[in-house]
Amino acid sequence: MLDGATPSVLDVKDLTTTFKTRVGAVHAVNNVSFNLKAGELLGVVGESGSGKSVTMMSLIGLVPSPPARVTGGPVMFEGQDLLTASNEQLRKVRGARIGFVFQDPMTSLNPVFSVGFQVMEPLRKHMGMNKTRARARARELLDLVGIPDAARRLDDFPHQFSGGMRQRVMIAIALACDPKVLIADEPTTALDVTIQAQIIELMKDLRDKLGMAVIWITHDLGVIAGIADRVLVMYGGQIVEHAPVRDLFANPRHPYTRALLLTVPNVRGERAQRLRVIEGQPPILRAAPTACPFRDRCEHAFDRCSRENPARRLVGPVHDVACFWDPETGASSDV
Amino acid sequence: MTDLTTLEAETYQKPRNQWWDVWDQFKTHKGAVIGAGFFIFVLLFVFLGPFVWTLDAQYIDIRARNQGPSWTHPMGTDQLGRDMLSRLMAGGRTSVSVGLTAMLLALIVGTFVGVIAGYFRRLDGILMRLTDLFLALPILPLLLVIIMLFRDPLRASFGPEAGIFILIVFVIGITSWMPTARIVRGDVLALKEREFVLAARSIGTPPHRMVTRHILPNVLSPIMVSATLGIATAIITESALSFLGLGFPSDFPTWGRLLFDGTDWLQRNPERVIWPGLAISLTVLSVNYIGDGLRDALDPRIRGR
Amino acid sequence: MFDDSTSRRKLVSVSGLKMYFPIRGGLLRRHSGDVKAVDDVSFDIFEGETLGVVGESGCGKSTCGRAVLRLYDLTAGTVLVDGIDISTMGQGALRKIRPVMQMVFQDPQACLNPRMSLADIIGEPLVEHTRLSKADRLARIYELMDAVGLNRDFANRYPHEFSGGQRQRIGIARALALNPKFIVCDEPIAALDVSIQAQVVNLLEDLQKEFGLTYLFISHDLSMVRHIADRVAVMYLGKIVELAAREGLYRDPKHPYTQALLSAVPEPDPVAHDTANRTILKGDVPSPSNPPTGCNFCTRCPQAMEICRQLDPEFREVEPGRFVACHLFNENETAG
Amino acid sequence: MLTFTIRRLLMAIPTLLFISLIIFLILDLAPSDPTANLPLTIPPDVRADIRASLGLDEPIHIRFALWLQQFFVNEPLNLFEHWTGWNFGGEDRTRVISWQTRSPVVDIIAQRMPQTLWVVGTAYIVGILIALPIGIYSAYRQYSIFDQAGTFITMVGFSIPPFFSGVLVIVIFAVQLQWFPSVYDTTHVVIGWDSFVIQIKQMILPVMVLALQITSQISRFMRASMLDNLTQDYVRTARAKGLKESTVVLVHVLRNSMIPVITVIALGVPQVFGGAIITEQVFKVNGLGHLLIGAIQSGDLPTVQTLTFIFAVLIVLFNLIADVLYGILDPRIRYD
Amino acid sequence: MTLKHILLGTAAAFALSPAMALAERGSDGQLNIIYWQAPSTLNPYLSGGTKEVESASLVLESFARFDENGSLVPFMAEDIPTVENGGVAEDLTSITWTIREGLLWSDGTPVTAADAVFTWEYCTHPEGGCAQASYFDGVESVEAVDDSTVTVHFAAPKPFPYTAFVGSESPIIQAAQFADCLGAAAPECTDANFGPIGTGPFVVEEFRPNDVITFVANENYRNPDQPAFARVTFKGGGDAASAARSVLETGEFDYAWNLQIDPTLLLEMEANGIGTVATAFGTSVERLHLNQFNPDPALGDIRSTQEGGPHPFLTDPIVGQALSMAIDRPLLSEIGYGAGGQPTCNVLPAPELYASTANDDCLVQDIPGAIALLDEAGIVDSDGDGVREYEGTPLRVLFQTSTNAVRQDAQALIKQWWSEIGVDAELRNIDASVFFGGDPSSPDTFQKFYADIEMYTNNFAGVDPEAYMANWLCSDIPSPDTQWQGANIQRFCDPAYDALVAEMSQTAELEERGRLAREMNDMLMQSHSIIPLVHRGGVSAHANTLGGVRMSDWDSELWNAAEWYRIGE
Repeated sequence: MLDGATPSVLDVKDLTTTFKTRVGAVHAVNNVSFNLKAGELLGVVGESGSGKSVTMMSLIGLVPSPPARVTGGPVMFEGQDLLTASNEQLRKVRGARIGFVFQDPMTSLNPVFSVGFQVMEPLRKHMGMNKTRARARARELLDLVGIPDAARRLDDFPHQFSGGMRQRVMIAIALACDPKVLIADEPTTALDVTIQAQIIELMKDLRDKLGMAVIWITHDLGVIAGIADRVLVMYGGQIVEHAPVRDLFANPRHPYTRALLLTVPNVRGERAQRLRVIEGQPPILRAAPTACPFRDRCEHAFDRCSRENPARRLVGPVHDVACFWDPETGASSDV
Repeated sequence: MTDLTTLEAETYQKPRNQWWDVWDQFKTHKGAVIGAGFFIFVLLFVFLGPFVWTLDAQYIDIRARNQGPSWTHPMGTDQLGRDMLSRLMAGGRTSVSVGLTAMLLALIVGTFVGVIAGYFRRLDGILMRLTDLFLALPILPLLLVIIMLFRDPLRASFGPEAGIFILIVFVIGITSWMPTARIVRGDVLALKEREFVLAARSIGTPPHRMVTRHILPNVLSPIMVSATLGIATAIITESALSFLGLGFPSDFPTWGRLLFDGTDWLQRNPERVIWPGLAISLTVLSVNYIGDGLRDALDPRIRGR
Repeated sequence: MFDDSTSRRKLVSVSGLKMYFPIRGGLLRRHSGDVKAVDDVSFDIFEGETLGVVGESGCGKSTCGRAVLRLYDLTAGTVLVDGIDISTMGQGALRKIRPVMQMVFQDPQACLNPRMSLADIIGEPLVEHTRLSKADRLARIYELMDAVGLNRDFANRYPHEFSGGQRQRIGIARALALNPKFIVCDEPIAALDVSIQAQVVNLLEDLQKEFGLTYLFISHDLSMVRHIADRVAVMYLGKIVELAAREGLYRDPKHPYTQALLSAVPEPDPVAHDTANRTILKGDVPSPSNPPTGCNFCTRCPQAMEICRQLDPEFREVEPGRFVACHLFNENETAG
Repeated sequence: MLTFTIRRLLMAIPTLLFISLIIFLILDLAPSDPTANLPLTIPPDVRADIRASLGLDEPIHIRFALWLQQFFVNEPLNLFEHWTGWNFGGEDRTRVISWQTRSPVVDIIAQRMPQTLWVVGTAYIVGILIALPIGIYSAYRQYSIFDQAGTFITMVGFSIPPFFSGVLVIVIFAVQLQWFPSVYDTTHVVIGWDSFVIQIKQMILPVMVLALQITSQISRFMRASMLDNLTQDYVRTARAKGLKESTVVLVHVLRNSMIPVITVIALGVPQVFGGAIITEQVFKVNGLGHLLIGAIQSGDLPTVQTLTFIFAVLIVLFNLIADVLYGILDPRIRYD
Repeated sequence: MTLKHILLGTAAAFALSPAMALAERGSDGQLNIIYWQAPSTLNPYLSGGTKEVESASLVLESFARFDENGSLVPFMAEDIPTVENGGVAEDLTSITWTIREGLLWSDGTPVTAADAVFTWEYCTHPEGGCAQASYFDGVESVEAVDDSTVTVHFAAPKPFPYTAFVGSESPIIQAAQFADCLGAAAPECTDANFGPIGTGPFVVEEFRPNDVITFVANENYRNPDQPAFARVTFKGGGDAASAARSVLETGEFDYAWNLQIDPTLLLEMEANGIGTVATAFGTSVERLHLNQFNPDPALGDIRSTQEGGPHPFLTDPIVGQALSMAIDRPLLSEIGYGAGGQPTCNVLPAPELYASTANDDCLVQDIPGAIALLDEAGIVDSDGDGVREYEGTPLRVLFQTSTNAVRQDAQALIKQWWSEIGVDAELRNIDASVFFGGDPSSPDTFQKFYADIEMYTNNFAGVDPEAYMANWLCSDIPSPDTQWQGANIQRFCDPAYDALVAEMSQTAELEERGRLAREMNDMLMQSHSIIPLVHRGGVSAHANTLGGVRMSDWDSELWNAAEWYRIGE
């Protein structure tokens, strides 16, 4: 779908985020590197705690610091390193050049301000629009995201909207200033399937129409399969596999990706008698990882996995995996 | 996790008394530990102090009136030559006891009303109107009525000092439970909607155990806040009562009373207000910090963090 | 009703269940309307089976589950559990029945009292309904913890120290404590991670086999319901629109809503996605306090006809063991 | 919203009647007496005459009924006549007469209202204006030095009774520094800038003492409320929009945090009207608090009765206002 | 002091005063007075309180007032009527006053005899509830002989006829202003009650009940040079200490009344040099009453009454004497009242004529003597608990008084002294409004006396003690039958005493009246049912720039405010 020649809009290198808590540090994100190409939809899959949200929030200075500490980098976006950028510069990027959509539309909108006010806010802040122009633009935006009777609903409050409509409002806010990148953090998780389908369609449309790049964070492989161009699989605060979407589903390389695909039941096709299970719990990283974070739950784990943290290695043109085990040969690259 | 085979019968810990966990957490709150330390010091000072510093708080040495600090009277003397240090101890004994018991009473009444009002919808309206009523009551006439009706029976049954103590605690208690009731009710209303209450209902937990087991422990934190403020209010209210002639016998010192009596002497003998003033403020402050620490320590969510 | 109904015992029988929440308004707080959360629902659950209930949020599926356990006072209808009519029973008598029927809740965080240790939580039903000694009770708690796969070391920890999956195990252990026959699982996996969902579902299946449990499994996750349920009821706006055995329903959904619902489920297969011809419903679910006249689904139905806006379709058996409430399946069926 | 308000207002009537009855009974039981302050040289029979002339010998139910009529019919009519200049011919309407001053209680209250509002009202506003920033900043920088110091000072402020702090500021600012007067001149009229400055000067000390207490309480509430809201998701959304930190905190978080605090503030307003008895006493601001305590001490039943009843009305009213404000500030709350 | 003295003093006082105030009317600007208890009305007939009477005394006057020596000074009258000048009838049944010539009300109308007659009618109206009705006791009628002559007729010979229309407590009010305010209508005349028209040096400008009064100089005042002050602000409220502070430390006020605070503090404040503390002695005595009836709570409703029986030990004069001997009166006086108090052994300490000297032994504390006395009487501590027993009853007393810092200190001191002689006291203080309230349903009034000993101050108005001494008649014992009214608080009863009271009411000769009064006083003292402690004076403070203050405790402290002036800076 995309070739290597498409320019990157966002280039992340060695991003690391640690949180200081009362009982010690939590290494939420460890040396994450990836890039985002113009107009592409990058899916990020992982369970809660895998660091997928924190990664994206760290990029743009949205993790509260303290307790968080973001190191590594650079994170290049439009010619500047976001990690070293001042707060002022970051604010100019946030909401204007990079839009955000969060998981829970119930709580992500401020309950005491009208929807119109919240949509107009970035317009007035970043585009310097006056009230009338911002209001007109806000109406257009609500129209754009498919909210019926937009003009009237500008003065309504979030609680007067259904979940799906609220998420549309969030999207309108994120798109208000024509961002180059839209980061959608589990935007459909809290929604019903029929509404989820609506939102996914909407996002696809909008991307085609507006041409921005999208990072779509989700735990739902079904959603990823339907929408993403390229996929990052995260586990234990790092990227364990990275591939174009078809490649990933057709030829998953990491044991975690494979297991994940198997645990999900299906509404169509064969019904498994018993669900496959990944035993155990995802790890909480108290120290910088020195071993494979998946080793305790991995059926292919061997000595080296607990001695060394596997680096990402290329297994295809744009397909890399952080694992010592090779599913094709079944062999482990032990030292 | 499902790997049951690794479980040996002997390896698991017996359920440990949760108060140890509370203590472990409490220890990590610096302010609370200092507060607790100071509060223990206050308790020792007022309850054991008189055994060390044996001057009688009531003894009048008229020749030694209005003295500044000296070796014989480290905190000076009052206008009748009574030793301020022993008066501070004796006063503290009363004030701390009154403060703690009155606060407890107010908390119990307030929590009871709040929980009942929040939990049983039908009683809500009437109980909240009752709270309004108590807020609107003119306290002073109410006190006069109470004193008139109950002082002599109590004095007859418990003796003059204990009788007055009960009376004062009762009076402060029934006139200061309303804010607690309001806050607790609000919290209970919110808690009632939480799923674990529904879960308990699905088990068939009867209402009274629902309240004691599920509601009460979860409204601890507003209660703690009320408690710390309650102690201060009780200590000060007690002094106002003495001032109005409704409190303890006049020669019976309390911190509030010492502070009140000392106010006129502010310019001449400033130590007469400084000591009781400090005693009240620091005690209240220490209780506040203890409350903070306890609130954290009693909340398992914070405890584990 | 069911062809093998004679061979299997109805453990739970619900008929004409209505659960209205009154809306009061005006100066005197007069009753001015109702939120019809559950509006005339009937179904049976056979011993040992799992009945799945699917539907979108607000369709009344959770209310239905709770009403079946008499956590609410019913507006109308009867509920028979184990042959006993509990629909009008007093709280005291109900308390004696409680051990038979238990519930597993949606949010494992919210359904556990944060101030109680795990042992206390699991032990609570035992305290309420048995007279076990402290030691016996602890033994039973350990037994339950073993059964749901919780380390016995955790007995005096608190809910917040556990992950979502473990919390759900606690909730399940609590439900199992009194050896119930019937468990309502109210979205037990909705709040869990994908890899954990499978663990919990497997656990539920294992327990069902081991203890012969009967489940009412409420979920919005069609694929999970397909996995676990024997029969599936689809709810929309307080009503069951379709009730059928699992295979039939998923292979050949009859009701337009069921069809749309199934079609909306994203497939974890990029190829299938590209070829899928999906029905995307327009608009939102109407408010249950003000449902449309006629068929509840008529406002969003891609196949709505004139009659749908006037007449509420009857919930009828269109094939043996298969019930649909849709005008498309009236007398002279011309299913589209 | 309107019907909610009206309904609550209607409900307030029986509440208030009940409260007034209770107050009346308590006052009647209370042992203080209008002749208590007369010199002992006045012979008992003269005292008895005075009591009789005050109508104290009537049975209680008659006095209550009379009071009700005077307060609810005569006084409002009188007030109405006074405002409009109309006359309903009720020259001989009896008004609520104070036993102590022998003048209509309502007139005295009207006379006292300004100084109470000036001093206690200003102190309340000043206290709130100081408390809010302290609370906001303490929460924003939780556990910082500022937060710790704020906690310390507010607790000290809370635990120092005004009979002490009042005298302390008098000794410092009136006696030693001679900056401000120690006695409040209630007859002072503000007519220009100079007299305004004098008014401000004489208000500073009492306002300072009262504001310390008010600040202590409100800032604790504000801090707690801010802490609750700072962790909400919408704060992250606001930041993600690229808003300034000050906008995030002072617009988004503050507006939400104010909701419970506004309620607390509204419920505190009746206390303002109740006056601050001790502070008024110390600075001789003869406001409503002073009036009440004086009336109680001299057994002036009609005044006490009227004042406490007005106080009860204010409590009920501000309860209602708090509810309504809650609804206005929080669009999620809608009362049918 | 004889009546002759009183009259002589009058002339002297009058001769002195004009010399002081040389300034013309209103030339000294503003006078600030602070009373920490605020007046609730300016009609002294509707409220007998000191604060009301004194504030009203700036406006309302009577025929004559008492100066600081207790001498009568004519105010509205031309002179003081006496038997000698024919103003008082030989048979002592009438007194005739002549109104000063040309006397005008502040509204410019002339004062006539009809005003005095009206005043009498006003206060004696049966429905009026007049607080000063006792001043008209025994008055049969008041007659307007002509426009400027008023004769007061008494029903019986009145040896001391200077009650009606004398002193600040029975001033003359204007008939025209109060015409519609007779009887039940009295309280409703708010405008008149709050702004009475008088003949005094000042006129009410604004009256705020219980708060502040502003006065301006009376343009029609009889002395064209007076008052020196154009305006008076009369502020009420607060407490004694802050009132003292505002005169003696901050200088915001010129005059502060009734400074009942620790004398040490008062002295210290005075040392600032801004103001002066002034004291005047009247007849007030702080005293202990020893209940002669049994107040045991076990007796229920009949405690402290005749039916309850005599007190188990306080009826024995030995006990009372020992209690009295144990008290160091000079010390009590010094620390409680300073210059405002003198130790006394008499319940009737003044005027001089009536003051007995027979009991002055008690001025010296004698604890060993008290111990010896008790030991001799066989009242000893038989069970070793430190408390003596009287025929098996331990000497434990409940000692009550009203709430007041000075009284509480005195209580504590007395408790300690008594403990040294083996008497245990439990202290109780009761809010003044209850203690003095006289509510028959309250157990805490001083009349009910549900305690063994109680302490308070009593006095008598004016200079004649007849009515005061009649307090201790057997018939005046409070009891439930009389709704606990009655002034014989300690329940003293002696027929011999009653006889003396009767005799005094028939005696006109001053020396003889003095002897009778002293005899009654000594009789009370020797019963040891009442223990006088301190002869209390009024303590006030005035700024050093305020001249002309002649403080009197026999009348309003402000009795001569017309003569006050500002001393140049």
